[in-house]
Amino acid sequence: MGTAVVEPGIESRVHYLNASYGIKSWLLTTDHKRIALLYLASITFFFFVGGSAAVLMRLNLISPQGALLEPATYNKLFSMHGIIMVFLFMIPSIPAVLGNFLVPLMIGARDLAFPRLNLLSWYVFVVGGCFTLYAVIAGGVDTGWTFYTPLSTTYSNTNVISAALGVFIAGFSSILTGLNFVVTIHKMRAPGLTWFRLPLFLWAIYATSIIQILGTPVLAITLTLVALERVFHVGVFDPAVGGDPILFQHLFWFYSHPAVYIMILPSMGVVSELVTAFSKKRIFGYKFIAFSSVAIAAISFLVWGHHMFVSGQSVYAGIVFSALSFAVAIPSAIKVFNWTATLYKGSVSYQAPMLYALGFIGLFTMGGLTGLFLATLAVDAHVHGTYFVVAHFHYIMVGGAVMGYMGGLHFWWPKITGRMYPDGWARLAAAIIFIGFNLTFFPQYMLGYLGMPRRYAVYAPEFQVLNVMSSAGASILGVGYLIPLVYMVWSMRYGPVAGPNPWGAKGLEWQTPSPPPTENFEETPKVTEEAYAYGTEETQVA
Amino acid sequence: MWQGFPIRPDQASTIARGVDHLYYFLTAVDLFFTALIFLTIFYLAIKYRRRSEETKATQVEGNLPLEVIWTIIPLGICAVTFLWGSSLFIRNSRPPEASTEIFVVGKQWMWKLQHPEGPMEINELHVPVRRPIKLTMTSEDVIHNFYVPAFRVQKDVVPGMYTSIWFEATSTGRYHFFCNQYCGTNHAVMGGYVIVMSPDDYEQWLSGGIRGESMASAGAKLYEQLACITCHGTGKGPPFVNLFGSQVKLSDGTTVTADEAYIRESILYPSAKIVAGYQPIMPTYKGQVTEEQILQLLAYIKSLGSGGASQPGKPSSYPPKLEGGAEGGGNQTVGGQQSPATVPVPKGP
Amino acid sequence: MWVFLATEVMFFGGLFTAYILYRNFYLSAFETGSRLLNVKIGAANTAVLLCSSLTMALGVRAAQLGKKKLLITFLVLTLLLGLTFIGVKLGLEWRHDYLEGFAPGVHWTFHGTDSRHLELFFCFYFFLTGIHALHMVIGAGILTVLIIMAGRGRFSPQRYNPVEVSGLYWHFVDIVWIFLYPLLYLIGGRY
Amino acid sequence: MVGHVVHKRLYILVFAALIGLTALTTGVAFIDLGKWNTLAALAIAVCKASLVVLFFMHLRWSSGLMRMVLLAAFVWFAILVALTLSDEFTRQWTPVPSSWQGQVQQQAR
Repeated sequence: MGTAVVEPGIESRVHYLNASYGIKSWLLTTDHKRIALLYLASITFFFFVGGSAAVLMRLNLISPQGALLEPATYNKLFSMHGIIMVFLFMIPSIPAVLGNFLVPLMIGARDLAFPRLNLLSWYVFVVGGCFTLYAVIAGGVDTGWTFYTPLSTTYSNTNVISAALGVFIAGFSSILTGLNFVVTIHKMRAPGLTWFRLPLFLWAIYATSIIQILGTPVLAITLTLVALERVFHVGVFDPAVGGDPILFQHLFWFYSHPAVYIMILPSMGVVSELVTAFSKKRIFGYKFIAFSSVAIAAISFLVWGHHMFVSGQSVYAGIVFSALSFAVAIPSAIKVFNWTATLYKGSVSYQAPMLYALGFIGLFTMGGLTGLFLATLAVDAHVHGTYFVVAHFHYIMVGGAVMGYMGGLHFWWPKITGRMYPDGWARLAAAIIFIGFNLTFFPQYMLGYLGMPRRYAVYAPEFQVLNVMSSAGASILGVGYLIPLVYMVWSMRYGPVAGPNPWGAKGLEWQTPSPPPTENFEETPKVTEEAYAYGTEETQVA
Repeated sequence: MWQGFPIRPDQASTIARGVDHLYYFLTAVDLFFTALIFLTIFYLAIKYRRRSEETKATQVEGNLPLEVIWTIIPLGICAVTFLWGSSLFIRNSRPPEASTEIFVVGKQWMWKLQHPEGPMEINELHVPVRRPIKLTMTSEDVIHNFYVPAFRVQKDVVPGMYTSIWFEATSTGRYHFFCNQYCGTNHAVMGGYVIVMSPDDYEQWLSGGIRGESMASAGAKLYEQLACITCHGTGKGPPFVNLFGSQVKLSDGTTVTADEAYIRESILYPSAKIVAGYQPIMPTYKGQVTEEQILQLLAYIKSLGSGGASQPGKPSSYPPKLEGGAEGGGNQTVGGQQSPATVPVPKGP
Repeated sequence: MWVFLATEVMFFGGLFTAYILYRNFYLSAFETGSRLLNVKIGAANTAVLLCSSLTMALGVRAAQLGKKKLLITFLVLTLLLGLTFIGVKLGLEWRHDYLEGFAPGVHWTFHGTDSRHLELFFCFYFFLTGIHALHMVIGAGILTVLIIMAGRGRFSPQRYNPVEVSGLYWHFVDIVWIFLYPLLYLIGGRY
Repeated sequence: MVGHVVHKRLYILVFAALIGLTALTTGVAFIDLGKWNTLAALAIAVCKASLVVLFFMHLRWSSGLMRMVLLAAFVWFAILVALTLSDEFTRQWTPVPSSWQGQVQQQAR
């Protein structure tokens, strides 16, 4: 395994990676697979930038007085961590990398509906990223990723405008990607691929795209208003002219709560693929999982007020939003139960992607259930804004969405590069991440109920024990994320050749060589069976 | 509670116990389902592990009754939790009628807390045990949040509007309070202690030390200093007696309730709402009065009697006849407490 | 394209939500503000924009029928009408409002009753019309490209999709104005 | 891919109707109808927008999918407005009291 063997199968054949060479062939490509790799490179960069901010923060919180940072620096770090992780890593992660790579492959198409628009959206993303990075380098932003007014409009002396502009621009990239996916899934499915034969990953991506299209513009206009208010010193959220700062929160969360589902839904799609492939079994309750994705996307727009239970929002609106928030728990529960049931009577194997998938189900269950605490008005009135919230959304976003992303990346890595990564290392990394994650964030639930507010650079001494535990976990988690970076890069060159279908999985993407040729399929495939038709016949190997 | 490794903050208010019970219930639900999912996954994953490459899965497509069951059960649990949580929240949101009102002003990065009897505190709040306290809060700059974990209460403190929370402490002691809405550089140190004292200690604390004048009398002084008296005491402007809580007829035909927000607006932006029968001649006091002074003026106006409370269920109309309300001042109540200072009621010249 | 228009609906939707909210809070100020705008220019501009929508629709029709000259004529007409609208809006109205001192934050000289809520109204006025004008400018750019492409004979009855899609965009911008006109100019009443 | 070609006269007719409605809405603004002014202005705007969408934008001849997209956009807009206003307009309400007595007072006012 350790030696570099040049297999004839991979080097002699023309595929999308060796079809042309040179920087230009990458930067001007309209091939969805290459664009996916461009995204992969950029978001990996942002992931480690955001991650290092998190490491510094956790280090600082080892001591109640703040071990190494000034409060102002700490504030900038958590703002940067939030902005980068949410807008430049999580939101583009699965849709823009795995989605870009897989949507055409899974539906048997040559490319997305608008290949040039796809490239444009990557450039837009990079420009947005640059504005954000500029804001960081030029001295940072200290408003938190939430940009609450009037702190962001009037009182902060930092680079709010360029950060807001960065998020605004990256948002447009997200809109364009979503638009591309919706049109592609509608118009370009291979003959025979009906809606109920679609892989569940595509259902999830479709639901995600709807959120991106309908939610993101509201965030865009809101941040525009914030920027204009900063420039002209008068605007619609300014209490001095009768404006309402709480209106900002409404508009912000109208996008930013559904944004959580932009992150988690595609991950759920990935998990549906993984659980079936590694238990060699059809999914349990296909239609329930498919429709629950759409239901989650729709309901996600009705619940944003649960971020505002103690913000001065009216009690009646609080009750309405609380009820609607509970409603979103149902489709999520349905998904978890169905995945678990899929294992029943299966033939389960434990390669790394499956470990990530099982990790996802466990952590998402915990994250989702603690969401009930926050939807419950009386309890939220105590834990709102504390570390309980921090723990909850990290369980969803990191324990859920990132686990799914890592699982998907490992699962399709052989398809993307044509080579296998070392499975032993990958399993080890998955285990380390799972343990490190729980050590980092479980103590934060307890901190939250004890009443430690979030975004604190220094804290009361009674919270120290749990904070030290959390910081210790974070160091394990950090190592866990570095291992894949190393072996993934290594495998790109030295990994053993994977072959078209190393997992024996179903789905159109496995019926073409790895890496796929530029045009994806020699001829347009015809679909004659349901998704996940495991057990009907032996998987055909091209 | 385990010493040194607590799982919940002190239960120091009447609200705390109820919130904790709901929390324990949710934790139990949580543990149950987490264990259920984890154990099921472990069981299935081990029982059906691939023993050899030849192992075939048995295909199961789905099961409608099962789907229905695991839709209904979470639905039921959610419904119960929702009803429990909401009813508790509604109860916890409504201060008792006889609450003592304390005014809170947040600014970057300190808390100013003003007792109706006069004393003003910074980052410290002394309250008597077993008496309902209502905090009426506003901010001078950005959004803050007043959070006392031991009491299980918090609320954002928003510039340009008044929000309120209430609590009734159940045991004496020192309890941390925090700013819980990120508010800029020194957000993390914007906190302090609520000191809950026995009624006797509290009285002693009130009478000893630096004793400022009561809010209402400070407001009365302002009323003369700022020359409010020249119009509002003479009939050129609407009088204040029995104003608070009454219905005010405006020049555009609508009516508003004279609450804190209305009075604050009328001081800062007099032309926003014009009382029927008066000219819009009042200049703005924006920039001339601080939030605390507004609160003092409010306390003064409240001390002149409240239209809503004077005749429960049958609110007095406003503006009242001038000659009728002259006796309104003096021993009126501020938020259910005897106002210690006798406030002179200004009469027209 | 329709999907993109859905995005645009939400983009303006955010602003409209804020507008509706404040209009209900500060009704009288918003009515005063609306009366300060010049309804004649507003009405005339509405007519200009509707005209341009008609020429755009006729342009799409010409493209469908493959009439190249007619297509170019209509596209140029649309562009000219669009530019007229922008010119009147920015050159005449904005300048006038600015000189009168109705530009919040930049040049604000009004000190009457309820000045600050009026300021809020004018914030909305400038934001809404400004973002609409920005869309018009983008539309004008697209039209210019279309005219050049049409001049080179790029369109035929088989291939006129860009014209149709741009037409949709142009009509959408028109629709936004159809709502802005009454909301900004008429809501206060003119009696 | 020639779509539906609409007769020129129909366009002109629609245009005439649009101009007519503009004149109408401007005219109505000069008559005092109280609350109905706003309603009339908005109703006319909706009529005009529908005309543009149906005829100029060819929605009348488009597939159901386009209609769904448009419908979705407006439903989402309605959600945004409705739920935001549900907070802002109920903020002054006091919560339901334990004794219900305050509620009576509230209504009496």
